[in-house]
Amino acid sequence: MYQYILKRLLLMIPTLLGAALLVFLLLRLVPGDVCVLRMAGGAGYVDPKAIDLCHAELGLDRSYVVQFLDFIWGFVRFDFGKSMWTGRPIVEEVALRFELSLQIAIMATLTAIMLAIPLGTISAVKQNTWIDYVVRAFSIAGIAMPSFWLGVLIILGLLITSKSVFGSPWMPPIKYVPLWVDPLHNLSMTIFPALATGYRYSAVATRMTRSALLEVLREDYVRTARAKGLVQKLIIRRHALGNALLPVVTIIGIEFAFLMGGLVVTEQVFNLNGLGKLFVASVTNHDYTMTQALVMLVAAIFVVTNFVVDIVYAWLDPRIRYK
Amino acid sequence: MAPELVTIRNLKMHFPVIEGALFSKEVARVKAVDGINLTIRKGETLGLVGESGCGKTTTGRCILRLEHPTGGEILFDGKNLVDLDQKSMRALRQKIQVIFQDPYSSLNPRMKIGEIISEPMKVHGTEPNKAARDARVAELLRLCGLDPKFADRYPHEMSGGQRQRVGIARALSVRPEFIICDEAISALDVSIQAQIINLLEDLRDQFGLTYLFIAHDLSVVRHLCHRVAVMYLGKIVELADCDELYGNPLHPYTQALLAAVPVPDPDLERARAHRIVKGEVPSPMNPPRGCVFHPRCPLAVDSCAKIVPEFRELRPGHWVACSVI
Amino acid sequence: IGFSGAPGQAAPKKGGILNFVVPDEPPSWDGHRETTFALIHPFAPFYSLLIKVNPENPSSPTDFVCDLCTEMPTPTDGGRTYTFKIKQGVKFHDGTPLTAQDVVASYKKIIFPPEGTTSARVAYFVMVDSVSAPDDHTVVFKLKYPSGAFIPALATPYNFIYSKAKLDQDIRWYEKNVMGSGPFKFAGREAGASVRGERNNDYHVPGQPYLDGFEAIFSNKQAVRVQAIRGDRAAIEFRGFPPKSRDDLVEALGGDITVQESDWNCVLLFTPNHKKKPFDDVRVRRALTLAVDRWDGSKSLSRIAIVKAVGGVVFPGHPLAATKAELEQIPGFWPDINKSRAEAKRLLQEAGVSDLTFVLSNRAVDQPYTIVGTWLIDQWRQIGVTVEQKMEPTGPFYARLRSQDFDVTMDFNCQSVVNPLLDIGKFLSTDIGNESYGGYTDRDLDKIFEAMNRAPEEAEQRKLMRQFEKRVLDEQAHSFVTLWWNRIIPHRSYVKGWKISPSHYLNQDLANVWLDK
Amino acid sequence: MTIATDLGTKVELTDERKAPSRLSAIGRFARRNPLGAAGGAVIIVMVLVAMFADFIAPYNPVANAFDRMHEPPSLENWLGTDQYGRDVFSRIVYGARTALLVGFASSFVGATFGLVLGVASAYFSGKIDLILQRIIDIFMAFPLIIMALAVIAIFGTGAQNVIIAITIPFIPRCARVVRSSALAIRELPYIDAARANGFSHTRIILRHMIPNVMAPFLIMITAFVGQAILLEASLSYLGLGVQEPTPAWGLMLQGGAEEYAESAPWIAIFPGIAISLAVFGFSLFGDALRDEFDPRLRSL
Amino acid sequence: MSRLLKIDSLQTHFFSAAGVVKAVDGISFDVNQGETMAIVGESGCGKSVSALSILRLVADPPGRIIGGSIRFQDRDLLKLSDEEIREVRGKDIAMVFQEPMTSLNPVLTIGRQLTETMEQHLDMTRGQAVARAIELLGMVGISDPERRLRQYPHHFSGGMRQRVMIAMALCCEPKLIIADEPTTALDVTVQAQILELMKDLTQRLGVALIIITHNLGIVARYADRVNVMYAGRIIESGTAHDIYHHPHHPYTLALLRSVPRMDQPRRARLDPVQGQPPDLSRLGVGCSFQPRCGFAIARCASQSPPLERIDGGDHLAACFEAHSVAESMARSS
Ligand SMILES: Nc1ncnc2c1ncn2[C@@H]1O[C@H](COP(=O)(O)OP(=O)(O)OP(=O)(O)O)[C@@H](O)[C@H]1O
Ligand SMILES: Nc1ncnc2c1ncn2[C@@H]1O[C@H](COP(=O)(O)OP(=O)(O)OP(=O)(O)O)[C@@H](O)[C@H]1O
Ligand SMILES: [Mg+2]
Ligand SMILES: [Mg+2]
Repeated sequence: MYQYILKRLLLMIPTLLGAALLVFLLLRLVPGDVCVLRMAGGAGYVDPKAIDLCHAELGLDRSYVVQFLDFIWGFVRFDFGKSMWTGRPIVEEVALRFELSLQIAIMATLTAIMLAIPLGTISAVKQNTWIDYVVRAFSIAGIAMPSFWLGVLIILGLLITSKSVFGSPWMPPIKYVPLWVDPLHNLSMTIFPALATGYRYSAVATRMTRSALLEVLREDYVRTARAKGLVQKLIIRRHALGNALLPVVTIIGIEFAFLMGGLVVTEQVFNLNGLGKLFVASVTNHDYTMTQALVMLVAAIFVVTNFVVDIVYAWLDPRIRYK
Repeated sequence: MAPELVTIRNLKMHFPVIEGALFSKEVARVKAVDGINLTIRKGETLGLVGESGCGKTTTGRCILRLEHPTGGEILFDGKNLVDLDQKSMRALRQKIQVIFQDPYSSLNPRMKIGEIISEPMKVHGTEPNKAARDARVAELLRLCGLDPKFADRYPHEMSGGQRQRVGIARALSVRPEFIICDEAISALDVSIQAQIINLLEDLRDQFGLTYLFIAHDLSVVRHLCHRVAVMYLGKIVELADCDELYGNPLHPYTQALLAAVPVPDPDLERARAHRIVKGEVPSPMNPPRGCVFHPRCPLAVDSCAKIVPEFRELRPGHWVACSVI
Repeated sequence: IGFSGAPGQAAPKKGGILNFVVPDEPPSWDGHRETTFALIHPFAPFYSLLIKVNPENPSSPTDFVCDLCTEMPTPTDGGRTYTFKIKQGVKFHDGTPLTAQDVVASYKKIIFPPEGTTSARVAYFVMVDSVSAPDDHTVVFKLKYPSGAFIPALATPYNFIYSKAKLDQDIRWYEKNVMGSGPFKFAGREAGASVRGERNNDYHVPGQPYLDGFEAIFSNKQAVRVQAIRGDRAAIEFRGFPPKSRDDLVEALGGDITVQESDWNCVLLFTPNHKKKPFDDVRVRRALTLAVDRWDGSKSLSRIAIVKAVGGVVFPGHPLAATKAELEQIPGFWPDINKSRAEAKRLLQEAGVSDLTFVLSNRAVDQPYTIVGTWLIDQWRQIGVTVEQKMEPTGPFYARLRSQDFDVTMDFNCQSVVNPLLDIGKFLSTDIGNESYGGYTDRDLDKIFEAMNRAPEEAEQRKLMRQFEKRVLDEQAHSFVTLWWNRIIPHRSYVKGWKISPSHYLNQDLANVWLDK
Repeated sequence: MTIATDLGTKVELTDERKAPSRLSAIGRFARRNPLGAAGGAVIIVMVLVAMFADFIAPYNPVANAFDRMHEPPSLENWLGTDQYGRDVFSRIVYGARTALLVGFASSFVGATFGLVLGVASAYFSGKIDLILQRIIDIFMAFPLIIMALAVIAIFGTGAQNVIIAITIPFIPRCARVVRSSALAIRELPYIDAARANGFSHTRIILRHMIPNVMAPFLIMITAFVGQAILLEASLSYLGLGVQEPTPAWGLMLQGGAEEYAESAPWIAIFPGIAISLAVFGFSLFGDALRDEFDPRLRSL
Repeated sequence: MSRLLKIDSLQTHFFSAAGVVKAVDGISFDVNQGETMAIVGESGCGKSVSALSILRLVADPPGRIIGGSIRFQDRDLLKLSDEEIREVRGKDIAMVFQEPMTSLNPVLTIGRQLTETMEQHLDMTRGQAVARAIELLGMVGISDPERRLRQYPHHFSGGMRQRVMIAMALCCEPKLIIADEPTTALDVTVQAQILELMKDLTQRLGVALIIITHNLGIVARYADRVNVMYAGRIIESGTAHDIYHHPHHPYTLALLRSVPRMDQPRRARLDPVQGQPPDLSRLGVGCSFQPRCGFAIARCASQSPPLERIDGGDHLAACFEAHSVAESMARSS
């Protein structure tokens, strides 16, 4: 088992390295550079000397190979350097946003799980009945609605209903405060985006639960369980769900990883100062160091999540456990 | 005696068991075929029997060069297939054909029967002209007991037995000399099996074909084959003429195998004593030392666990790998 | 220039935190370097200026008052020397005293930036010869020639007074730190989310500021900002909302919302690339401006965008601005649009490009760029020209302009203190004009500019200005004015003391703002 | 020689059985999968609307009409007008074109590249497969939108670049799914038969493997179209997609729509519904296709 | 011997998109206490569906039992409530399935899967159930049962899994075990082991056994009575001796003739059953074997022959020409 974990950990390296190389090259493909943008982001005169100086200061005058090695070496030491845009340590810039994104991702994932597993199960058990159709339509509607649209509707709905109920319009806070500082403020801000994205993401997991369960329900061992005279509830819970959850776990894991960086649009709508927004900003600003760090963060979250999923998988599936 | 068509010498096929995608390491080897010797003469049907996983299919795949053997040589018409270059191999390929077990997945579901049968002719250029190919397809279909109209059908529009006939027609299309039948009838219904067996027999007589007939149904093998080789865990444990083998099995494994086959006659069956061999076939990943059969062998003595038995010719044409008898 | 709405007249109350929303976070915190209003709104409250616009009359282009000086100086030496007396007892937030040395060090950084630093407004001070401090309470500016542009330049709200000690320690210290003498002390920042200030009890204006503090919250979606005010997550946004949002807010909140409006010293221009065919042909360029119905556009667009006034190159309402009658002489401002369009089509035909297609490079900002751009495209469609719009974020957009990689572009001319003589520098030949991207060289035009700047009399200036305007918009058809902006600030009525100005850069130190809660 | 030749004639399929099978197959599909059929209907309507936009749309979708700004739905403007006075209905009708263009172009190109990569990867296995898989892993580590944003940053905005931006992240996703099907097919005896016959790699890939992974390929294309429409809308919302005045649904939701969401809700509601309906249709249809073809391909 | 199970005119049809598949079309047979009864027939003739129908395990939809009765110990299983039939399943009638590889749940331990049945039906505590499970595993010849209980199915070979399945079937001491091709997936040597074990145990415990197979050899060795199925019907039924030595239905006869036999001298050619197995969704009137039958007469095409006693005995056949068939058999042997 330890060996398995170790091997899995080692396997992350090439993916991360590849991601590093990819983002490094991609960034250099983007026309323009951070110094020009920073020195002359607006209209007006650009002093070429100042730009050169800026290049030198940021190390952009070095060869790509050196820059890449520097980036990797920093990454290995967990030293992400400073943002080329603001000149501040990346860790400082990212910390709060990471916290926010993580919180939203966790809440959205919980929402998704809480919706998906019961809905998917009902839908599979009642396959091809109207219950099934309603559940499927409900969950697909979640994917079909553009998230920003849903967000705008939610905010407007809140403003309008609160006005008619309390007399003054209420909207979720637009500034993040960590959960332990002011839980009420925090939750009233995060709950809506979490619900909206959670609903959205539950669609995938619901569908997965349903089809996995349908498949499992056709398996021989479920027939065996029925032939043994077990009650239906027990068959679903112990025999079918146990196996059907395996692929669901994978999907949820991947979705979780994607939620960490992929909420670009939702963040805009709810004014969440999260990683997605930062990513967009740093790409537009050609902030190489920040973009690289973010990409590595997202990639690392992805591989780590995958790793955790594999461990959970192994824990759920004895066939892998002892390999 | 007819000349040798295929000669297998000390053929080994060890599959590495690889773990880890990055620092992939061979953690074990599956000795699917572990040093077998066989000859198949022209016009002869050699039966290859043995239990699941003993390496029958692998042997066939090595001859077809679908696997690259770990060691040994396979002589076909005097040419060693193991180290033949791609080009010469391609030329030889039309002489060696194969019929697979599963009539459902051995035909490309997206191709019409006609295309399936004519494709090898087209690629090998045996029949460069389309009209000639179509005529040959019709002829082959008729030969295999199918209506030539079937050429326009897709495989899913046919029954299992009919598909197996298409498989046979495809194998025959390039006029091979040697056909490997890997469990060619096991997937078929009992009532259909006999039809195919008869067909194979007829074709053999008509074209002087040589078969390697891989099967686990001992009674079918007895019906169809001239000589029979019994495999166990990657090795050949007994090889003899058909009647000799069935009438006078020497190896304890062969005896157990024959004893385990019930015959469709209740009076006979109930009278017959059953010698049931204990245990199950071990994994080829770590086969027992010495004689691979010794853990299950009723005759085993201490030395069996140590000494690998020699493959001896105990009687003329009857070879056995057992050191006790 | 005018404003509507009634800023409160009652006695100011103390206390409270002002929350306001800002569309963007500035890249650095150094006002000398940056040009975006996103720096001014959160950071101006931390700093004092030498002089500033009168917060009680911020609409006036000429009403300046002292901030750190004791009185507005009268120039000596034929208008070439200005001597400022610096207030005594002013303290930086760290307790160190603020002296003339600090003022000089700050202006030196602005006017003569040492190597390795950038100053965005060097060009404003071309007339300055030297700046010095004969003693700790006196600052002397010596000019190369007398210029009406000097005092407005001095009052630019970006000219924060920094501490000399800090600058000596690290000339770029202020890029990442705050330490000024303004009404508010820096109280913290959350990356990408907000900047907070708390009352500076040692502020050099007794009694001010009234607020306990403020929080500038960054939010780049306009809808969010509007809703934030509606849901009282913020009280005000200082850039400006479109008319519809104003109406929505008033509709939803009634008396809780106060609206202040003003003409805005910003204008959207569109400029063909003279280096690119067929825009090297003056007929084609003229056709482009002729197609645009500004009079109707003003009526229509003022309902959906933050633009309103029709004007020439000068801020409408300014004494130097063209009158309506004068304007109507200029192509593109003709009262009869059908005549204009017919002429435009004729010109295109003549130039052999009657089915012209091109790309309009625009800045990816909704208000008012996208809207005006989309409107322009429809205007051009009506003379048979097909245009595709290409929007880019600010940085890449300006990079494109500088490298002159565009067909026709739309950008803006936006200044803080209204100062037409300097403001029209945008239209000069590309090699001279600081932000002129058309790729043309027109020495005659440059000469008019030069003459105008040295002309002592307003009448003379006005005459030259008409010549300049005619040359830019008509004869040479270099670059075209669309509509002037209109600033609409709907804010929570409890925000008092803040008065709208024609620039979103001005009057932002919040010293006199208070909350009536 | 006596060979049974009477077999074929007896099991012969009569032609009357084949003829009605097309129509009745659709009917059966609809009965078995009513949601999928509903999705299919939405798709058909959308395609028709896009094809005949010129005849359906009552107004020029880009013509401003400032005398008719923010008109609520009425007989003249069925779905109202937007802030430029443009007819919302006409813009939605023409927007279907943009949506389908972006959707089909990106999903088709993306899925085709993915198909070739996936099949080749599975067929050649070994080192090639390993390297390709690692590369795909890397691409898969990023959410669709992030990849698309990065591409937009490189190529800039505009319909064409939006298509590229959506295509690129689709490639690895398709390759992965196709590969897993192709791996299974690679092990099937008919591939062995082809190899045993000495067919060339190209022939085996083109004639024997690719036709047999068409099911996942088709499913993927349908599923991708929906995703692409949504992604295009998201990019537009971020200001990085198709640009004004092109009629595009995502664009119609951007900027103005939010501003007028309350006072002129029709500007935002109808394009939002159009997007949802289109994505809904494609998702349902894709799901149904998956159920029909291969329930194992669920992880799309 | 008393009658344990009596099936009468059982009909199970599948209502699929392609049409109605008459998988089981009116079969009747009895099983006595302690008796071993075999059902033979080629693939797709309805053997498994018959077996599943007895416990009402046919997937619904698409399958439905549309007629007949299944009396087990004087209760009609088809009339029981869901609750009641569940009590019968596993407790009174147990099943052993064909695929030992997939019939066990891969994520539950062997112990769990064994004990849950007992907990369900016998109100045993966990401890009692475990003790019994150990005993059962020992009985089916699995060594070291205590350790084995904690293992998962993938640790077991095919033969061992089938032993576990047998143990599972025996755990509530049922009256009847239905074994659907219990050894088809196994190697010949293992097949013999498993079958001997089953025979031994059922005899010792007096359990009746329905064994389903298409292997005529197995039937010959183990079955007391044999039912031959063809296209959803039983076409011949009798003692093993009767069926093998005096077949009265042309299909039985053809089947016996078509297989090569080890107990007989090699034949030059086999006599195959001509033609193709029928498609159960497209059966016409008349005898379903008629298209492949060498004995067919005009009547066979229009009338379906009923299953009738041969000479008033326990031997039944559904053929108008039963006697010619028997004569033909007698002549050839
Ligand atoms: N590609 C491979 N990689 C690893 N192991 C393999 C591979 N192919 C076959 N084996 C192993 O080699 C052994 C022999 O396999 P083979 O298919 O030749 O057996 P067989 O005698 O044909 O069995 P069956 O009767 O089940 O067809 C088996 O244990 C199998 O698992
Ligand atoms: N779920 C189903 N839907 C439709 N038809 C079915 C279904 N299950 C079984 N059938 C049909 O019922 C008939 C009888 O099937 P059954 O499984 O009983 O055959 P069998 O005799 O057990 O065959 P085998 O020897 O292959 O196990 C077959 O023709 C089959 O196609
Ligand atoms: Mg095999
Ligand atoms: Mg069966």
